[in-house]
Amino acid sequence: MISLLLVILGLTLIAIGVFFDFVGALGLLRLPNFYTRLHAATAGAIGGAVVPMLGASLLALGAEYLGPQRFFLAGAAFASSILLMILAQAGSHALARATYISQGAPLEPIEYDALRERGRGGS
Amino acid sequence: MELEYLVSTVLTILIPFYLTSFLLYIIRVVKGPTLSDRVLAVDSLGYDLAAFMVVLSVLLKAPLMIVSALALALWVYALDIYVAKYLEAREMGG
Amino acid sequence: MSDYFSLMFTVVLLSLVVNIGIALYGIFIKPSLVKKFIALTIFSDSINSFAIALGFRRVTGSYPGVAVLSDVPRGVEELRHFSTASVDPLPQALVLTAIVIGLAVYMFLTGLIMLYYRHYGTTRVDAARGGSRE
Amino acid sequence: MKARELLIAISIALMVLLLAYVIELGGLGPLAPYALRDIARAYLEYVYNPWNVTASSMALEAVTAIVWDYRGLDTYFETSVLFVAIVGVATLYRGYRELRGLGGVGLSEIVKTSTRVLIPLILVAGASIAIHGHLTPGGGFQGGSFMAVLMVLLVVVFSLDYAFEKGLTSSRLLAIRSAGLVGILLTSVALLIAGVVAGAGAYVFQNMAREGSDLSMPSWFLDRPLGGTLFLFNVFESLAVVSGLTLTFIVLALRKEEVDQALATGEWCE
Amino acid sequence: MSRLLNYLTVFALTYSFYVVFTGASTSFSLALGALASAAITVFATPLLISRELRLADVVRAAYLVAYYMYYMAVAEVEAHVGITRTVLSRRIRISPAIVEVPYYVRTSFGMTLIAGSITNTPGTVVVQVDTAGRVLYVHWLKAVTYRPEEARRYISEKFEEFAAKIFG
Amino acid sequence: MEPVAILLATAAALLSVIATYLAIEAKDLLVATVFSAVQSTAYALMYYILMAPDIVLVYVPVSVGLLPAVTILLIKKTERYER
Amino acid sequence: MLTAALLPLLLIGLAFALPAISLVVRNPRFFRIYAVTASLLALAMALDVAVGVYRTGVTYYLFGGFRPPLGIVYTIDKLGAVLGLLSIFILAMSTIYSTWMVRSRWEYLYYTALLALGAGSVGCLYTGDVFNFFVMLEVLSISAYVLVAFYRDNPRAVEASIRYSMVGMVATSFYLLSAFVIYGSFGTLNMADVALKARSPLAQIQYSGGVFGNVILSSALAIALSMWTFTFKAAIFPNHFWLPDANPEAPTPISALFVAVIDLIGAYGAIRYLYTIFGTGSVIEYLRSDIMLVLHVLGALSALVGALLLVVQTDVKKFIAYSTISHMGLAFMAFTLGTERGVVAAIVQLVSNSLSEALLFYSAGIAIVASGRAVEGLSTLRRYRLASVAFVVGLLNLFGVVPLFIGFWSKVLIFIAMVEVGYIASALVLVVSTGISGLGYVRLIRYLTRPSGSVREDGRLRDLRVPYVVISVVLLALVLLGALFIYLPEFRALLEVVGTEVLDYGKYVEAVLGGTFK
Repeated sequence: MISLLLVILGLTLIAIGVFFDFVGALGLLRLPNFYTRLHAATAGAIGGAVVPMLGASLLALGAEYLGPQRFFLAGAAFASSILLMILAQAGSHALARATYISQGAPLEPIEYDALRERGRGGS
Repeated sequence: MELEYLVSTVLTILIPFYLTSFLLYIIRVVKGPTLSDRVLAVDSLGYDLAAFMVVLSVLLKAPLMIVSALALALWVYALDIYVAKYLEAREMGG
Repeated sequence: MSDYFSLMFTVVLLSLVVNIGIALYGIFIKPSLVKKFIALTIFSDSINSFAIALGFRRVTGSYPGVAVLSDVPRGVEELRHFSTASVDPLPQALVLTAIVIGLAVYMFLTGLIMLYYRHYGTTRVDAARGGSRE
Repeated sequence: MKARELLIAISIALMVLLLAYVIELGGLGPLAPYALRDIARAYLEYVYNPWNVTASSMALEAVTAIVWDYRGLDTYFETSVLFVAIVGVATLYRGYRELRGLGGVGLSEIVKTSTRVLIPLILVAGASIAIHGHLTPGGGFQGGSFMAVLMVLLVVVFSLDYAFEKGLTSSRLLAIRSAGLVGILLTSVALLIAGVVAGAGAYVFQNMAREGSDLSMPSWFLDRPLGGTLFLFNVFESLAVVSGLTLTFIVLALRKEEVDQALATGEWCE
Repeated sequence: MSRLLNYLTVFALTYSFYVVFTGASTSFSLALGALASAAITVFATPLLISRELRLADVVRAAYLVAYYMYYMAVAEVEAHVGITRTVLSRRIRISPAIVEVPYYVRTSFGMTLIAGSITNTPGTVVVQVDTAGRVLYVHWLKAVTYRPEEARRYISEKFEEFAAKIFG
Repeated sequence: MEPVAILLATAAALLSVIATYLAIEAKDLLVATVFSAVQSTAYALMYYILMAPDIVLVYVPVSVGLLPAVTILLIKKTERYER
Repeated sequence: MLTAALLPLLLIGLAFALPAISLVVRNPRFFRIYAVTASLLALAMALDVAVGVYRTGVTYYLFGGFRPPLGIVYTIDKLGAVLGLLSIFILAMSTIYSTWMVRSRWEYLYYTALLALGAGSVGCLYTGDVFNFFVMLEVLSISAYVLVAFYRDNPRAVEASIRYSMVGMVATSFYLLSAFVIYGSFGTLNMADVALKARSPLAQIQYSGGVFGNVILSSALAIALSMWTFTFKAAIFPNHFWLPDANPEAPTPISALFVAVIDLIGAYGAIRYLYTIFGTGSVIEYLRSDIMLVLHVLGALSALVGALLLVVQTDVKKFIAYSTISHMGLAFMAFTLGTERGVVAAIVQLVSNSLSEALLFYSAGIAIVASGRAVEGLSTLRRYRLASVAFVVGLLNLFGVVPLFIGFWSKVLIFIAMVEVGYIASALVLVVSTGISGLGYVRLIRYLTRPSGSVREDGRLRDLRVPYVVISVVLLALVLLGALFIYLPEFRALLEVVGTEVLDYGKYVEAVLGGTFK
């Protein structure tokens, strides 16, 4: 019973992941400039990768037919979801900062830029 | 057996959606327009591919393959850092 | 279904061949050394992919497994069963070796190209013919 | 010039067509067949086979067993190719000294701190890939390159200055690399030496007992198979790879001042 | 003594990650993993720890778990719903702005936790950080206000509560 | 499972062709590097479907983790645009 | 045979140790002594292997104790043993010569790559495994790239190394593809196993059953791909371009090694593939003659092209490099005749060519130190009598009109072999290319007789004992070979046995696979 619950929970999380994956991809296409696309990419990374990995780890715990190796799957999937949480934000931030400093992408549309006001854009 | 059937069915249904979103990512990679956009799209593609690989390993009943999915998720991130380092225009690697 | 499978598999292999062709074009025609370098990596990767495709096989009734025993076998029958349901491990081992060797050559090549740039101030191959400090 | 390019393009196209033709006609053997090549079946059936130890390497993973046992010689020389490449890069930039205080800043504080947290986690993941090389997919090179990417990231995210400060100097990396290589070398001839000492027959790269030789490496540790030399090879290889690749990257990433100073020695004499 | 505690903390972190990562249940894995973790701890601790640890760190670990739960269950869900609305609506309505968000934690770990949480919620991305002035510059997809303190209330107040408790 | 898997492998192979072409044709060498990373990712997926986890484990760190680093380093030390 | 197995392992192991030792020891003298000792040890081992092979026939070593198709096996027949001895001999000579020639604060790096080069070469010659051949080829190639770029301050050396390594990587990748093709359709990687199955596709070997695919097609593909690599390595006509770039820019001892260590592997691989593996009686017998013909024509072209370009060179090292291309072309022409005499002639040609090119480089090295690489600088050689004598002997040997030296006899052998088969046009090519290159050789000798110019101030010129020892040893070997060849029929028989064994694949297969037939 508990295994069925775990499996269903896992499948739900994976399905949610697919949905956010799609949202992220669509956002990446539709949003106007690099900085706004960053937000969609975050949705793709957290919703689209971390969540399904958590789901897969739950699923693996429940799916007994996978044999004794399923704990390995569950553990590795959970561990990689944790690592992804750390990596995704560092990557996005590094890319955003570098792009801002190098003016590698147009900032418009933007309504207010505190960084330029402070004159720290080049630092 | 029931459980296996359930899992396989649901996951198989999900695959086309994954493929669609990969296609969208790739369109962004090809379209650009700036380098950062491309890198960002490759990055997201890599993360989602990793998640997809995890799903596949459940689907193909090969739990041992999961570590290689993890490797992809980890090192697509490295591309971000390298490009960021390049763009910041300080000494690269130094 | 068998026809569909072999058709798809042929498409995979033909794409690899096309990749080899494109990469060779890049290696021989593009003047920039860095571009040649990138093409070289793609070229040898494509050749390695051939070997992986060689090692793949089909199993009646299910998908083939990884060439790893999931647990210590208790009898010879278990090994028999393992060998009927697993892909060919040898090409994988060969490709592993080939990838590492490729990496070694790329590393060295990178160092060389950097030195080339220092000597000639460009990464175009034909620029070197003009000569510089001797 | 144009004619030459056209010639090359045509010959490449011809080659592609020929290759495609050969593949189509089954020149690479039947692709994705149901049957397995006999030799592959032999590998799969002997990889962990206590009932026929003379052809077994007593590991659970076939690829690692082939890489380090059945075809250990290949891998030994593969490592040496990597080694020669590292020596080659060192040759190109011979004579550099690691300069401190060139003002490496690195990326932002957030990335730095995140990478700091990642260091032990990824290193231990790489170590686990190497340690379990004979049980699960992975092995010495996989683990080593896994860790090497982290080291490269470390150098990129912080700076070369920081790396030198924290002791990632090239001589130290070279020492670790050499230790790993010596380990590999010793492991490959360990049983041969033991055989010579004991007056028994033995082979180079021998792992378990073979035809004409009863010597054997341990095949079991606690509650899992150890695969004899495989485990040792994996550990040493991961050490050698991580230090070697890091060393190469550091040499390649040297800053302008350092390269200038290395090239200033001007020792070209013919 | 406190240095030893540092090493022990890193070892515990590394080893527990190892156990989760490998799903280790055999004594083979556990024993060799302990050895490997010890070696890595010796290498990594000087790089990792930037301050002295205190005994209260055990309590902090509990906070970290609680924070993770809250974060995944509340903050992420809200933000994801927001970005989904934006992306899937027929005409995209955004008001992007880069705003200042001050923070008050003292350690770089705490700052990273806040910044990471901000970046990881879709809708806000940290573009630049000023460690001297303790300000994060955040690209906000749907900016409501440009005033620093007010923006902090919208973006990072909840995160900072936890970050202050976890990393001081 | 077989038909789906082989379809995915085919998709990955076709993607790799596109990425290779773009990588060779791109004038901006950094963009070429990014495309070559895409090609590597596609190959990694293909290896994964062809049941070669060992190869993925060695190919991904080498091709996605190390080679872009080396290539970008090279571009940084030489020049960004192909002339 | 344990010596054969340990030889490459030992060489590369000693190379491994050098950078590690460099962390402790700084004295360059130590590294020189170390390298010389290592290479002499290798020479002794190679001699031991050759003697053993001549005593007992084809010998083998099972690595890891696995039966052949399962594990890697070293298979040494007389061809491999003779060529291995030759290349290790030249390696040892070059190492000794380097202790005089190469002056650098980082000599240990040079010696590391040098020892690895030797290991790669001898590994290629001894291995009995298709894939292991690739690995050894890469060891060989990458050390060669490193050594070509050793004078990194010379822009042309860097450029030559880049060209060489780029195309070299492509070439070895093609070889890799051919190895994969062989595995795909024969289901094995062992050379003897492939050789057997190429003859009788139904043969059942323990661990590897029958063939697995369209053998004819795949054999043709494998041969085509690997021949590309071998012609590249041997610098045969369309793929010869790297040699005149790379060879002259390498340090002189390495230039001397190129023929004996790298080009040799190309010729050896082609012989191994065309005779042992896909030789007479194999499934592609009818294609084989076409392939041989193509290679023959390519050999003829490169003999002519090499000879023509050689005449106009103004750089001594480039001159010798083009002469190499011409003579490798002749060797290819010889063994693609398909007869025993042709193979013997090719081997004699390889031996004579390797020795005399090495001799030329060693003696020209002194002139290069004294006055640079221009041809005019050769006149300074008159001050150093032994060197000038050696230089003239080397040229005459290459010219091949003086019946005292082995170079003459190798050309005679090739000529006879061609006439026997009825390839009159090829014989004509041989004569013409000899004539053309003769012009160049005579021109070079005339430079020697000119009054000598001024000599650079170089510390190395004060003490010439080391190069003199090397030159006299090689000179002695060359003269002795010629004398033995003329006066001792037994010696000729020794060489002819090699040809017989190459044509007889049965011994090779039986030695390795004997006892594993099901």
